[in-house]
Amino acid sequence: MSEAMLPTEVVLGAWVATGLTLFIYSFLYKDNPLFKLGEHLYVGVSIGYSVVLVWYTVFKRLVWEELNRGNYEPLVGVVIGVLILTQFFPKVSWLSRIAFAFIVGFGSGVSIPRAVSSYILKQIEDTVNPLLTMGADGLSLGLDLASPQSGVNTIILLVGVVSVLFYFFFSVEHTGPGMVTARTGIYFLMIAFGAAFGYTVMSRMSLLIGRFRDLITFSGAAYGYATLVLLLITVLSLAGWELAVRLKGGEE
Amino acid sequence: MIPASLLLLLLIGGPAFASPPSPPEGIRVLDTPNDAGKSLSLVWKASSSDRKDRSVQVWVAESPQAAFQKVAEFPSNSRYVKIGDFPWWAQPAGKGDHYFKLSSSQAFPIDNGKPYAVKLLIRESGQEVWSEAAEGVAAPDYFNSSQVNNLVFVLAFTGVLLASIAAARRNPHVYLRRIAGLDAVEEAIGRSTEMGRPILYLTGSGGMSDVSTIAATVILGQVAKKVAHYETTLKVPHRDPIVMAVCQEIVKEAYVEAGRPDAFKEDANFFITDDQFSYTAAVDGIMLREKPAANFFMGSYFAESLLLTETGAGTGAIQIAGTDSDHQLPFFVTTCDYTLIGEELYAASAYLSREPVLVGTLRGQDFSKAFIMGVLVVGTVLATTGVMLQTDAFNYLLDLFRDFK
Amino acid sequence: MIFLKRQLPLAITFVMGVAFALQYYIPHPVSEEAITKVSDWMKIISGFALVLGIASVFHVHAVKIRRQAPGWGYSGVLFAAIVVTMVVGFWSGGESKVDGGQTSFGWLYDYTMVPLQGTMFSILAFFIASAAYRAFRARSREASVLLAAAVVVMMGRVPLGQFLLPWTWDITQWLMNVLNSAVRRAILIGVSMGSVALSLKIILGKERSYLGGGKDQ
Amino acid sequence: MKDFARRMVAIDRRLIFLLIAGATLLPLLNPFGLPIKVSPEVQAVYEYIEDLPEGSVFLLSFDFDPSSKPELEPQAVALLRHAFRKNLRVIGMTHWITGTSLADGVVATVAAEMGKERGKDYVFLGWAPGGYALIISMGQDLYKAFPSDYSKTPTRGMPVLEGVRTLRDVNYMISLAAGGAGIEMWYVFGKDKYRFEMGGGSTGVIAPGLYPFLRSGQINGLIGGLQGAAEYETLIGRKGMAVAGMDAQSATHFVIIILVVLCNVFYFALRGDKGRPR
Repeated sequence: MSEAMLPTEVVLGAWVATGLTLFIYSFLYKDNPLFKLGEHLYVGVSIGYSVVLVWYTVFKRLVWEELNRGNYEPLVGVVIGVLILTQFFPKVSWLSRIAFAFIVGFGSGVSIPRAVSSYILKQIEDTVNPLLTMGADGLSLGLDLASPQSGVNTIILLVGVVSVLFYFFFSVEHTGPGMVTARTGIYFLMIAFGAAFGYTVMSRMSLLIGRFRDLITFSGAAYGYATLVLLLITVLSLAGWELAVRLKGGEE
Repeated sequence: MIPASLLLLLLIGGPAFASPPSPPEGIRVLDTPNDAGKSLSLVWKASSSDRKDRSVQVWVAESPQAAFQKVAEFPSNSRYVKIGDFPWWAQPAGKGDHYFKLSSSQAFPIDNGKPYAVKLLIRESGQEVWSEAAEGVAAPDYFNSSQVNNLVFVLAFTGVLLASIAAARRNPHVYLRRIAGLDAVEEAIGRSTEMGRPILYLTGSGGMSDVSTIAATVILGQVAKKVAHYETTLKVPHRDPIVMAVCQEIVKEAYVEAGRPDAFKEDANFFITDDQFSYTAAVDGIMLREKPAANFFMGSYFAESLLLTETGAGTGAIQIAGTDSDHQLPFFVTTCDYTLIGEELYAASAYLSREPVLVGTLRGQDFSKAFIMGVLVVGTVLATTGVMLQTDAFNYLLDLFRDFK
Repeated sequence: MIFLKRQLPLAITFVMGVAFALQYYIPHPVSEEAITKVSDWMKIISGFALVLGIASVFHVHAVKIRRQAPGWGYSGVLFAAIVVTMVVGFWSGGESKVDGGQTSFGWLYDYTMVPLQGTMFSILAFFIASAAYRAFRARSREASVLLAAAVVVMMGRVPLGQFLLPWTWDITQWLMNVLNSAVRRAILIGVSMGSVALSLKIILGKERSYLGGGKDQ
Repeated sequence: MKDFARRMVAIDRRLIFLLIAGATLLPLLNPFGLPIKVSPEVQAVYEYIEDLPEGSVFLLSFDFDPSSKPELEPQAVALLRHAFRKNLRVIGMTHWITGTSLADGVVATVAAEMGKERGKDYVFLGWAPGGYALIISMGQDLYKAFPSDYSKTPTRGMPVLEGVRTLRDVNYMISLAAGGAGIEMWYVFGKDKYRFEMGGGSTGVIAPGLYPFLRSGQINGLIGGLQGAAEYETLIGRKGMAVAGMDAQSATHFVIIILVVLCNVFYFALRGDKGRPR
């Protein structure tokens, strides 16, 4: 770590960031005021940030500047947008329905053919594949598990897709051959959930690693040992809060 | 007409080698089908002498008399039409022909409604030969015929859906299979009664516009009815005031239907807070203090799911979950005794409520699912048979379920 | 009035829905232009929709403060955070950087929002660990399969696992590309049919919950 | 045995919190540097960029916010380093409003490190509302969708955008996604219609759901989570944040696996003791 002096705002920023990080982590001890403070700050700053960006990007760039350029088309969007806001005025709130009708109608219409194309037909297309391939030495069934496109994997994929679809099929009882298919489906589902589970663990651990890396950086001398000092302060405040709660005889 | 300079070039470069390459045959210039215009399609016959080191250049001009301009070059054994490129009902060229799409570019803009002339130049080891010139006009189209299968699918699905909703209106008690998790509901309530402990029911983090929240409130109604019957305590902590108001009505109605309006308590539904982790901490507190014998988690969940079910598992409660939040499903499956997975949650609400639109939609989707399962199995068999018999005949059927642009 | 309040929205939904579903099949420039125009309006409308969301958060917390409901102080903190961020944002002209230098808006973003958002979800790492120890039980055959697959994937996706048991890498690859793909594809088809069905019902007026449960329905 | 198991199950969970904190912290302070194996999904993205000719247009959409920064920032950095090294023209943007400054910072930092110039070698367009509607308008006219870039410079006439009018002129596009408004949306409303080649990078949480699209060729490659980023860093031969984090990742995974095993050992030891009959 370089011992060069860092600009004041960077050091200050490191202290604020570290403090907020530790506030949130204090939830690990239990739900407490420091955590709630951090949580509400988080929501507040996000909202404030979005407001500023929406102002400059939407109202200034897409509306105001276009109007100044003599292009009045954005006014249609503005009018419908204003209709949405009538929600706040009970007398005319029904006007917002016209706006929702516009948005929802457009969204539904646009999505139908596209969902059929990308999520249904395309997926069927890629599942329906010949199991055998014609090579130089005649017909063969690819037995290579490592190649996702091999014949044996095509069969497994087909069995998986059909059995899981069948599991979510509610018009027949799961008995006889139906039961076998549904059981197959549920095991396929469980394996996929297991994979999702593993990936989610991976993801959460990565986030933790990212935060710890920052905390380690900010514990250096260049940042005035921010992490260490603030950790102490956080622990002491939690202890103080705990004491105060007990003295008051209140229960958490 | 070949420009003079090129002719000169040909004369100088040409005679040093033996037999010159043969010119491409059957060249046609078409308006590119199913597009927004400003593009032409070139089709020409494949030749047995196509190979990698023989190249094809595409030259184009505003008329056969104008100066031609080179716009593309590629090896002569590429750009074949393959199965799957075009559906059989909208094929600009036969299988094995060459196909090249010439789009408007800055180098050579193409306008709609104007004729353009195209020629091909074949080159191999310094020898060159020109094809005949062909003409074509670009135009925009009003219907993309290669997507007609998509449209048919949408229309057929609409028909099935409407028909099954209408059928469900006439008879909402059509057959739907039992759902395993629902059988456990009775068991859980019975056990709570035996142990004299309350039942905790959560409706998830969604608002009233969320399909899964609606399903959760429908199931709550059924649970409340049984609770009223057994005289157990029900606790429903909320994150959304509107959902709370709706649930209050539902629970009250359930008690009336069960013939126990006197046993209904206003405070069964109560609001905690709208923020995620504080709500979770509060519900965890309830679990630890009151030790409910059964916990229900229905509706949509985010990261809080794990915190809730882990605490519940610790208190030894029977836990039944139902959610369509697929990212949380793995956690529910491992920490709960029964889990309604995804669509099972909707099915459960249709099963219990017998609401015609819900039942009809479920049936309609089932019909379509059965159809798709059939297509997958039959399609695979046909595709395999096609390979065995070395025939493309089955593509007339298989193309119907491919996604074309 | 009934027409304006009920029929008109349904009619608009129907017309918009049918028109833009058909638009997909029409490659003509006129249809392209239509969808682009409406998309441009949608961009502006989404801006207003964001305002709606923000305003409802405002409303909830304003009520809390007015009634001095428990924890209303935190709502005050939230308000203060919104106001401070907005003031700083407008003062910096909405820019986080000017000529390579950070503005105070950029500072606020880098040192409050980034750590807060980042930390919020990283606490789940701890809860996963605790749940792993206390709740992830093989209580049924299905759960055992799930846990076994999870353990293999957790091994196969990190260098230590690949180093100790190299086969976990191959199994993970196969599991993700074949078994997982199959299930995800089936779910995708099922869920898409559900969403197409919902869209169709909305367009045909069989599903009206998006219009809100207003009093005059 | 049962007594021991009962006591072990009842330990304070904060001890486990400390354990996981330790497993993260120690390898970060003392890395042991295990080799990283590259999966074909990541290799595919790398090779596609590697084969692009100089000056090709590369669109990178930062569809995430700071809550996924530790996973997706290393991916973005590695991809940008590769793209700049190949002298591609880079266009950055985001669909996630709260991720805008973060994305801008990443692009600017990597560009400065590689000696690239804003407006000439790369541009960051910033955020615009609309989600899928934004993609549709970009497909028709990029300059109307983004009249100016994030630093308020007009986009029209920018050297980096020369010859780029719509999404059709993009050679390769990657969406780094943390949720729904990402890879799938880009495919359905962008690639499907405007025919550019597309790859994906995602958080671990959503990666498994993207495999069907990978199989069917709807995306040509997939970088999943921090591990994916580490693989990419290995491919471009510049180890960075992701590779440095992989030891901690390994350690935490092993702690979780051991905890799951212990949990089940105790569960089976105690079964039928006080648990419900099943």
